[in-house]
Amino acid sequence: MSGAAAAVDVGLERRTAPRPVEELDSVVIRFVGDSGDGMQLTGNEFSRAIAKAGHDFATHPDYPSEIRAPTGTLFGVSGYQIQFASRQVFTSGDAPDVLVAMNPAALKTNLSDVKNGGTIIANSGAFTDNSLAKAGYAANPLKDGSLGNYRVYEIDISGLTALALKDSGLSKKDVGRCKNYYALGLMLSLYSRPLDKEEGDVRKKFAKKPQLAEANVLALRAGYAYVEATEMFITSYRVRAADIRAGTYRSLTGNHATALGFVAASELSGVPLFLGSYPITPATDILHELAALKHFNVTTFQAEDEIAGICSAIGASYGGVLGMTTTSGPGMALKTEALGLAVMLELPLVIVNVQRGGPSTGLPTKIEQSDLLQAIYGRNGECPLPVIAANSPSDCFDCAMEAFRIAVKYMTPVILLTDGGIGNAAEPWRIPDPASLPKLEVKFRTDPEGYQAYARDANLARSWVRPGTPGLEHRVGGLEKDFLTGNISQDPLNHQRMVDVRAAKVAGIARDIPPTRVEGPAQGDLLIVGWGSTYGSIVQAREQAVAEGHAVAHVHLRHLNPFPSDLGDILKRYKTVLVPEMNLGQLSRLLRERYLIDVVQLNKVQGKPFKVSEIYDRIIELCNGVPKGVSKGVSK
Amino acid sequence: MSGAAAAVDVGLERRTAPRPVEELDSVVIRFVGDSGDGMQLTGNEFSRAIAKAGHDFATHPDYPSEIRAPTGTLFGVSGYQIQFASRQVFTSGDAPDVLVAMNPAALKTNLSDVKNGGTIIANSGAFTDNSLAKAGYAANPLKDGSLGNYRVYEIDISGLTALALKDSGLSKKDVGRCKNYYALGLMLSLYSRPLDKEEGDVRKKFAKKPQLAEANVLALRAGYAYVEATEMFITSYRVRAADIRAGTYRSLTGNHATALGFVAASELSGVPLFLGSYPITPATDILHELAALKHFNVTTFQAEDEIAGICSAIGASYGGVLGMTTTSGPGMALKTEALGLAVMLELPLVIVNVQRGGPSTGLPTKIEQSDLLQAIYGRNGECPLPVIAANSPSDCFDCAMEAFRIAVKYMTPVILLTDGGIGNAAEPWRIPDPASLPKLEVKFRTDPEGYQAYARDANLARSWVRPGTPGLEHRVGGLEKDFLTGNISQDPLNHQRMVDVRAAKVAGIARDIPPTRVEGPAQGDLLIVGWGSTYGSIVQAREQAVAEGHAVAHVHLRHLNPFPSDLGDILKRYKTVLVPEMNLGQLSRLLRERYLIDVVQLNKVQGKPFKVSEIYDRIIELCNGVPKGVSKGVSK
Amino acid sequence: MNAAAALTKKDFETDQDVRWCPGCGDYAVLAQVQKLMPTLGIPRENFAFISGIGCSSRFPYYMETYGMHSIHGRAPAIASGLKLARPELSVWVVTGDGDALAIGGNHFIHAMRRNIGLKILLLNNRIYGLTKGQYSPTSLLGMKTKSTPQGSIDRPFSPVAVALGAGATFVARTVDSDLAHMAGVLKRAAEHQGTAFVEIYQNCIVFNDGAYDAITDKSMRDDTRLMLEHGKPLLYGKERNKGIRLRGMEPEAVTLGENGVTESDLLVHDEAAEHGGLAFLLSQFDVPTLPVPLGVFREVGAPSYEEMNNGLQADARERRGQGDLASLFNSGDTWTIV
Amino acid sequence: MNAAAALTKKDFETDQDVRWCPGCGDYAVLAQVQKLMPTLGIPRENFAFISGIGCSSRFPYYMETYGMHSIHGRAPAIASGLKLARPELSVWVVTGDGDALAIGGNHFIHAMRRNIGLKILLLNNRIYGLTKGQYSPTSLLGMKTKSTPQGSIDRPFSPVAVALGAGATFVARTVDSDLAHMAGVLKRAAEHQGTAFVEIYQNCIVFNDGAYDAITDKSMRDDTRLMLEHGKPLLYGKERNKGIRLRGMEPEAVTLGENGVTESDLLVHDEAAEHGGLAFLLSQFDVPTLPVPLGVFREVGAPSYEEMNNGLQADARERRGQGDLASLFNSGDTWTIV
Ligand SMILES: Cc1ncc(C[n+]2csc(CCOP(=O)(O)OP(=O)(O)O)c2C)c(N)n1
Ligand SMILES: Cc1ncc(C[n+]2csc(CCOP(=O)(O)OP(=O)(O)O)c2C)c(N)n1
Ligand code: SF4
Ligand code: SF4
Ligand SMILES: [Mg+2]
Ligand SMILES: [Mg+2]
Repeated sequence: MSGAAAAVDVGLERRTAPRPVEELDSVVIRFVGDSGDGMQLTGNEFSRAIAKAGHDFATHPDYPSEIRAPTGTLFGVSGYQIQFASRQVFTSGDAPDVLVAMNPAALKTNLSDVKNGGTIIANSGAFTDNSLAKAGYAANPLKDGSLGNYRVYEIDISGLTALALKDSGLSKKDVGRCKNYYALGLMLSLYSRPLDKEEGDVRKKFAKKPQLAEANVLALRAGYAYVEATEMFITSYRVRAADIRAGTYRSLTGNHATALGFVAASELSGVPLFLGSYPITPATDILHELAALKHFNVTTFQAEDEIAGICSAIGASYGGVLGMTTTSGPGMALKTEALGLAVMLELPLVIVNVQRGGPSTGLPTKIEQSDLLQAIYGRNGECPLPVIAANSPSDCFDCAMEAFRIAVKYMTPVILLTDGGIGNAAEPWRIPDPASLPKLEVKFRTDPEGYQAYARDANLARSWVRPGTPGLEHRVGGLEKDFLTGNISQDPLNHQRMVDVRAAKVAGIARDIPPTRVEGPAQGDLLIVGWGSTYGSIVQAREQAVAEGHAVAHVHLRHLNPFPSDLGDILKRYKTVLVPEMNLGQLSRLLRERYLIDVVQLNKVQGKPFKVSEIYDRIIELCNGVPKGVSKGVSK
Repeated sequence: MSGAAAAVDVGLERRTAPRPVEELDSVVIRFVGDSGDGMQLTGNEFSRAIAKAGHDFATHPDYPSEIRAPTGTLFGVSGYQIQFASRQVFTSGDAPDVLVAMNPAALKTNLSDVKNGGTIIANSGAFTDNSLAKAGYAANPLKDGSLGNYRVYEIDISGLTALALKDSGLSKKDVGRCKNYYALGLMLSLYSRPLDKEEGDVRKKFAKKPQLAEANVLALRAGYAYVEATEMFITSYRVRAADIRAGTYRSLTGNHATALGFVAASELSGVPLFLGSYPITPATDILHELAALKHFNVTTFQAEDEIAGICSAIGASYGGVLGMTTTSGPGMALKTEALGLAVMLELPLVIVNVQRGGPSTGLPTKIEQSDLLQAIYGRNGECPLPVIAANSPSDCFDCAMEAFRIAVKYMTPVILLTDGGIGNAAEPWRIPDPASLPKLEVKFRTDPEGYQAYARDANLARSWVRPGTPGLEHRVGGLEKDFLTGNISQDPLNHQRMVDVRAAKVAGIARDIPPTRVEGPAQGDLLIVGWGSTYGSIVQAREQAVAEGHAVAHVHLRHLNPFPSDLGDILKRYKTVLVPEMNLGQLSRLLRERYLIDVVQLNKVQGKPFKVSEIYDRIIELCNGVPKGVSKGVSK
Repeated sequence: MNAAAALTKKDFETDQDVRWCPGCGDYAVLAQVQKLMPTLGIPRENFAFISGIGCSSRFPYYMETYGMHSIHGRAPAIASGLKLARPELSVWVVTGDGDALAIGGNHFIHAMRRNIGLKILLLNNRIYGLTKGQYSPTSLLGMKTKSTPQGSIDRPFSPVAVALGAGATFVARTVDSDLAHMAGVLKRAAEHQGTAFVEIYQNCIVFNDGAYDAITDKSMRDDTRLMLEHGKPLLYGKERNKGIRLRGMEPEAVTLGENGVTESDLLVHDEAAEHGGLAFLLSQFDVPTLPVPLGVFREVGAPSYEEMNNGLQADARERRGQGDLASLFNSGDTWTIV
Repeated sequence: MNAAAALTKKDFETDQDVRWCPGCGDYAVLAQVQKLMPTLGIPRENFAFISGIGCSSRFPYYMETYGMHSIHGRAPAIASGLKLARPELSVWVVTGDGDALAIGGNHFIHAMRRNIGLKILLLNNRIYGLTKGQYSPTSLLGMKTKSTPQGSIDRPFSPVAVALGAGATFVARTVDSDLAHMAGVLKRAAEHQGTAFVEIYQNCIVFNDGAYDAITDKSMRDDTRLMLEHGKPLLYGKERNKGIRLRGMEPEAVTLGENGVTESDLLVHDEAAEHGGLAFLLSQFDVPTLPVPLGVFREVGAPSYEEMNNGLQADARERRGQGDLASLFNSGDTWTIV
């Protein structure tokens, strides 16, 4: 069905003949509508259903920074994209195969992303003159032939939902709110998912509002039935279950995973967790998650600002608990003075920066990874500290534990970088057996004999003492301190020694980093080096290139300061090093400086993740010998 | 006279035979005593006298962070070093030829710095059992032969001052306070400076306390006469006047020069100056200086904290005046969020960081240059801004003007780095004719026709509009903004474009930097690259090496971001590049990263400036072929 | 645009879409401020609106004046610099309860103590709106929010009390739903010399709907709010038969006619009381025990910061003459080499 | 060291040289605090002293307890984290007028409102000592300092008023030169549940010598200071014949016996007054018109923050059982792949 489909307005008569089911390898679906249309909910519910079907999937929510923008406006459009497949999935997909557009503004702002020849399911009931005007459409795109390149299904979702709920007794407004469940039903049916589980979930979710629960179930069923009943869709689709490692799974966003990782660190070490934080998008969910876990040894403190957030965590760490703070870019800037104190105090502390679009307030709800150099260099004085980064939602869990492992072993603040993409996106998480998690040993010093506050162990870490321990009373502070006693010292050579030892301690962590995993050939023409949330796009781009016979390797760095000790050698084994980053080349700078090698940059700073194709294209160019000196960005 | 001199207690009988006068090329004198002994005053007065004699000189005050430490303690010692010479002087000297020690603690903490065979003038009256004990001396070093390597003059400065003032009617405490003038008189006489000018100055300084004025004049005369009257000093010394460029001079510290530079920028542009600042050592003097200049178009605002300091300056800049803020390391950390805003707003703004010893509170009164990478990278997001650094006290004047020139021409915040060494040290400043200063043109837009808040000129600068201008009402902010209108924009490609244009604007300043001055051969074996206050030591070390026949070149960078466009070429013309820095190698990192060349680091982080010899030694090692890969620090 | 007299509300509206949730209390405040502007006799180009970050802080985008949407909490500091640099401008700060009293608390109290000529409008919805519903420093004890799933344990600030404690010279409170009252209070604020602080109770329909129902609901508000009028006794109630009496230093709600209470027993409002004790007492009033005061708590005269700063500059010039670079350079000890 | 009973002042002295100027008021405070510690029945290892930056903030180095000399202005925030993490510790904050009220103003007011169990001693010398003499937020109008060569134009805070405005539950003031009074006030602070704030007038002999002469000079201090005693009338003067009377809501200094004034006309001090109006009035008193109050302005009971936080955790455990990782991991929607 090409071109605009004829308007259809069918009831719910049941069709008898079974429809053919087409098997697909993977599908990318994007739900878009007004912020008030419940697209995030629809997307979430859909992915849960997909997950239970044994698919791998990855999602990308994209919402405006306005809380609830006026209906129908272009800036008020909220979206949720999911890719699911019969194989491993690493990104939410470059271009949607299917766009579910709940109104004209949503269609307008998202159309250009849709795959050529892709499918558009449009809520035709919302394409009124008024809303077309708000979206800046001179003519109805469903009618004017402008969608010729797509398969368009017009369904009056608003109207059909109202029809289904006409006896529900709900107000018009409430009925309007049910249309996202109609859309969900539609898609579940189209992708051959059963309805019964979902109905149960709806009833659970709206347990306190049974009338609404029933209405949503009705809408869901109506949408589901619509596909079965009408002739609009010639086929349904089925994506085979992925070949996924056995285990129990749940769907987890990166922020949720980060929170769980910290709780795990606390439980495994037996040391309570303290979060001091000030809300900021897109980091706040970590605070929300932890605030709800007070039955663990967890204290959350919503501080008056970011400075108090980190300072309270420093106080807690001095008190002998796992102190941590969470924030994003501008908040990170405010914490840099206190970070310096933490480096001087040599106390364990974890700082999570869920990066967002910068500079300044920038694009708070958009994705970027441009705080790397700030993490490494953004403090006064020689002030080194370890920096690690997570590469996917579920990797956040592991990185949170790794951050505390380093923090307590080396008595140092550790910065963990994630980003808004990872933080809000969900993917299946294979639930680990707590007993299988790495041990996290914490030893507090209690022996007064020979205690010197700044005496160090083999890792150059000083000892951790809990106030309340008799005989170990001592003072710490931000002034330079004596190498052993920790008393204030202005001695020139002592200062040199302390500056050197703080640097050596952090550099020494490299000994503790496992050998770098190289995907692909151990040497050759092209190595891609990435960090953070570009992981999925790079993996898929490399796989495509490899499938086409190119020899391409990939290293994805978790440890950004210090770098793994084998990194320099690895880099030298390839003729070309390609570094894709969602910034202007921050990792590139570090690699150039540390290893004196040139790298090919691929930079994108658009508030959006890399498309697989953008990286793939660059790989192919490099494999085909386009001069590597031409560092460039994408889609300018 | 070697070994401890016999104790002398002579009156003031006048000797008749004239004493021989020895001519010297240069002398380094260090005055040391209790914080309360007035050593800074003595040093200052001495340097004024020296200056008027037509010498070139450089000073280095070094005082404890305590306000007034208990008398006699080691940590309470305050010092002031001056080098003056018959040729150009660039540093306060490596090792004192003469140490004037007012008490045992001062001797103890400074002795190791004195040149082998140097002179020690000790206030023997202060070497009491009590004060020896406080300084941790088991025996009196003046008596136990431990000073065998020095020429020691014991003079009971305390006692002789008391003697001279016995009829003054002053309290014992006040008499005690006059002994620094006795010491001053002594040194003026020894170095053949006339007394009359100094007497006038004392009377002016103490105009409000005439009794004290007369007492200080008496003490001064007594000290002066002591040298003339006794046989203790066999010779007096004279340093020939330096061959200095004709002109009128004054002695100026770097902080004072910075303040004058900003006032000059304001007067030359006709735009008022606004300083929003929060006190912090060693930057506060800039605030003090400007606060006293309200008869210019100067407003100073002592804000509640560093954040309010920079924010008030941003507000003032938006208001169409030259907004600026001054601070040091920890305060800089606090300003980084607002710096991001200033980058987004594209308003002129100057931020002075008078660097001090870090990290954290570190060594507040000590010298270091470890905030360079923070200046360049220490903000969230891609947030580029120009960074320049001054290399001497009087260079601060020029750099202050340069900072505002860039700020208004490119509509950007500019960071000016100086340090505590430069800030507090004095040197002669050749007073310029205001008419000879570079013009500073500022144009405010007043024409509403076609105004777009973010439209750019050839330098990629947007226009500056003063609120109050009819028809140009507009809003600015920290969210990403449309390329032309400045309205909020979440458009992906617009964000990329804005990130790129902000980077291009700052990079483009390189076109505006004069060709780099290379001292020495234009190519060859060794190039020294420095920045900031290491200037003097590098110049003198190079001169020494050159005098010995080595071919060594020197580039001193004022512009650190962007680098001068010819720098890459220059670096490639030398086999070895040596980078001395008072940090762990921050400029080195930048050079490696930008130009992919290896450099030899020479790092010192001891709260003290480089000695000329430390740099000289490294030069000679490199000239003699010690492997350059061995980057190393000094005196570990 | 120059003729202030000819201006209308429309002249203060921008071409930007207003991006608050439908039904948000911020709309009413915007409309009142836009209405007020043309009545002040100030040319449009002499207004500047400075805000921080928050839903409420989007305000400047909608005012066709000079303006800045700055960073979270810092608006008073930025506005102070602007006002000092350009005292002739009319500088307004629009802020939220989080922006002003969480991250921005320090600049807020310092603006109050300095008495700098800023008009500060705090849109207090007792919640962080923009970050989607965490509790704020004005959220009530026990309030369940995303970051306090078991209820808040933070005692809330009274913004009026904080301002008074910091030495504010003008402090008032109004509510988004009472347009006439808001108009009056805003006008008074505009006319004050020095810092004028206005707390505006503002309903956040999404995250804290109904926070002010007790004093805005028509059926009860007469019994729950106390409209302050200078020189008038503290009277309230549908029948205007309730009032506030002092017992020692403690306030007490009484009913006229009961136990012999008459109007003369009631406290009389005095905005100008030098020591501000009454204003402070009023700042502690809250339902259910006492009615919520609306109106001007305090207005006292004091020289403004910018006026005093001008004075310093004038003084300096009088004593030393307008600064001259050559003589500045040549001051102090100089010597000449020939 | 464990037996708290056996401790003496000496046990709280460190081996570090005390680095204040000879004659600095800080010494007296240090001595009093070291004397107080052994009397509190708390093991030495359970004390922690947290400070910011400033002369006064060197305090922890001289206390043989746990301690931290942190960064400028942030001590209340750090101490709050410590107290929340370890409620059983006795956590003291030592700060200066710049540290607490300039850069640290925000943390200061938030500590007050939260009523967290910190003892905050503010050594107010009305100057920045450590940075060598700039004016502070408590410096008097017109004061000439290095940064205000023509005299300050900033109206000073009353720290007591700021604390009250922020909702403090314990607020007191004492002076370095009156050791007995200081001892009493510090003891009261130590015993208070929740945030206890003590302003200590402290003489900086170098940069602001004599700032408190009016109330410390023996020849006049009885006429210039008002010693607060709960439940007692506000009486002062060498002959104890002066007092404070209320006129409307304004305080007035009166002499007993003149114009028929008797003791019963005087205001009676009430630390526990619920609405704090009296405490606020007192915070506005200053020479020469009114005497300077010393003592406890306000002490009211309220649950401490750490207590309430403990309550949340206990509640959560009661409802959900002690947290268990396996069930946490497996909560929500899960599915199993075999
Ligand atoms: C430095 C910094 N920290 C945190 C944030 C996130 N943030 C933005 S607005 C806000 C609070 C908004 O609350 P309020 O001031 O009450 O305004 P409202 O949205 O309720 O009008 C927060 C925490 C930020 N933008 N910048
Ligand atoms: C972030 C930061 N800003 C500024 C300073 C400099 N500084 C140190 S102490 C101080 C003020 C001290 O005044 P106060 O708190 O009154 O203490 P006092 O020295 O008078 O006891 C300042 C401005 C600093 N150390 N850190
Ligand atoms: S979230 Fe609340 S405060 Fe923000 S715009 Fe919506 S209703 Fe208004
Ligand atoms: S400067 Fe003042 S406050 Fe600081 S130690 Fe000296 S006397 Fe005390
Ligand atoms: Mg709010
Ligand atoms: Mg002070």
